[in-house]
Amino acid sequence: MKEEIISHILMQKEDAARKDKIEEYIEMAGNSSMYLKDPFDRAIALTFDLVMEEQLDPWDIDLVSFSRLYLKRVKNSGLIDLITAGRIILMAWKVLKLQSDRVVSSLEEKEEEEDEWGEIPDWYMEDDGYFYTRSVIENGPPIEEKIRRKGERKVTLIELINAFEEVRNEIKIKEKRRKSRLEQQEKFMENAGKAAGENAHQENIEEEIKLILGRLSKLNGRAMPITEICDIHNKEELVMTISSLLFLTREEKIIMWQEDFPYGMIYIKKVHHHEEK
Amino acid sequence: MKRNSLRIVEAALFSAGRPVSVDEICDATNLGKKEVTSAISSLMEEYKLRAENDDTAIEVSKAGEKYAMQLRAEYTEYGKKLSGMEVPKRLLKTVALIAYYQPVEQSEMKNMVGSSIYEHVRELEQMGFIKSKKHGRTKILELTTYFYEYFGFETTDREKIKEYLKEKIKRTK
Amino acid sequence: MKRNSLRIVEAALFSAGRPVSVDEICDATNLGKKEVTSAISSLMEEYKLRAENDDTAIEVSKAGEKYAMQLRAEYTEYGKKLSGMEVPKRLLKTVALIAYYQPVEQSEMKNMVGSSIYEHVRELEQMGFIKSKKHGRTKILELTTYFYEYFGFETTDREKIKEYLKEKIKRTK
Repeated sequence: MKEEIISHILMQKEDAARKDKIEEYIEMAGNSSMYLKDPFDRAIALTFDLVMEEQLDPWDIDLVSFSRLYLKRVKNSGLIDLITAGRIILMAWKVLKLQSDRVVSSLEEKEEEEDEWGEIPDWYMEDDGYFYTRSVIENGPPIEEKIRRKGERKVTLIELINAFEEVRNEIKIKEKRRKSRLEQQEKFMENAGKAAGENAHQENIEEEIKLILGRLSKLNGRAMPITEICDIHNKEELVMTISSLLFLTREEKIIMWQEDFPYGMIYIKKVHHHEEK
Repeated sequence: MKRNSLRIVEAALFSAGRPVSVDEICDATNLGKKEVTSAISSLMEEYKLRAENDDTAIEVSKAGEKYAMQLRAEYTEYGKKLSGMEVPKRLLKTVALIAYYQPVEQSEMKNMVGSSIYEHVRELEQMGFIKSKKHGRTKILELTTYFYEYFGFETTDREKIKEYLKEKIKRTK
Repeated sequence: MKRNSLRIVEAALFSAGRPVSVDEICDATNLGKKEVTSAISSLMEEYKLRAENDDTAIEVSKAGEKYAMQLRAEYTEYGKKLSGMEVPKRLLKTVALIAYYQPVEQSEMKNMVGSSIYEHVRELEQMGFIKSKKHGRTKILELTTYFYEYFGFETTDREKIKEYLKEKIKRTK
């Protein structure tokens, strides 16, 4: 039964040597899925195991056959062990992921080889530029490196010493810059710490949330950009507003989303059932 | 004496292995500017005559505002392997496009080249062939003097270069 | 046809910028060994004739088992100033630091030079200027005998290079 199921979910390829190899793998990995009592589950888990262990090509697995087979079994037996089913489905998902990773990486490789030249935009059609661009992309560049004699001579001791002086100066400057950057960072952290301390006293989260809720009440279920309820150029106000909004989101009183992560506009919308209360 | 200064300048050009300015040659040879300039013209003429009879594979020619001794275009292919070409084809394509459209926005180049333009621009800048300046959210790209020198263009006039490139494309069709 | 192979070999010698073997020329030009050998003889003759009339500053000559295109002895002094150094500046800087601090851990050098140190060490080792030995998770770097020879030190004067460099620092302080 085991071999039968395995061969069912394996892609049907006519390659005797390959089949032998797979059987060999199955023998080798024979015991790795012993935690499953049912021979059916064990056969499937075993096959998936082989993929995870890189003994089998993920693309050798026919996930469609697998799902058909599995559904049929569930229907027939009427009883399923949810934990085992979960495990097997997780494994199937992993196989799917391996398959998709493979596709993505092979696409990426292809792109790298071809160096993906873009489509020539339509507006180039109108001028000579279009023909030029197309010719460069398709037939290669009309320029060529000139070949000059690359004769080189020995380096003198003076040049070595001058190079030493130059690099010493460079290192000194680099070190100076690094130090001043560190100092600035420290200063910044100190100030930030102070500011946070001061804010902690002023903070009255409940008050702020009330304030924001008041502003939101104008919404009437309409979505609005964050710019309408606070001055986003005032950093303090922005932080205060966003933390209140995050709180309200967690309380499911509003929903908040951003268009075009990470720099896009943030929108807020009030959730209806809360308004009705 | 005139003959001799010709050979001295020839020696300088041969050794430099890159385009050099009249001033550089003066500095290296202790010859005067006038002497160097006239020697360069004579040399260019001499090599040209030889080339007409296929008596040399070498030419002396203007490269940007400088002068260089280099292989005649007909013989470039025989020098490639031993000199080691330095610019990968993909970058040659991109810089050929920039040469045609310059000054051109990086975003516009992205439409043609695809997103590898960012990498290409970085590499071409490092090689010294192009320079860029910020322009709002994109960059304006243009060729450097070094480009004209390296690729042996006898002029730095943008329109003339464009014409030359157009012509060259026609011939490869 | 013979004339042509002459020019092709000329192109190869010019591009190489160093002595090359007949095999290398064959490989670069796709010409046969016989053709290359005969072209080299003709070229040497051609340049010799030109030299007799002072019609060239260049010669083609045999260097060991190899052949090179180079300046005629009379003109070498005019080439010195313009020809490039065979050790690129970035490597020269790194090897100067190693010369001063040696024996030095690669990790310590990384603090000074940055992560390009790995590449530099590889290249400097290839050039024969430094050698390294494993030391725990890093490497200890030091100069080779070749380095001392190259810069004209007696190999027994290991400390001399450091003194030179120290002198330099003192003077610039």
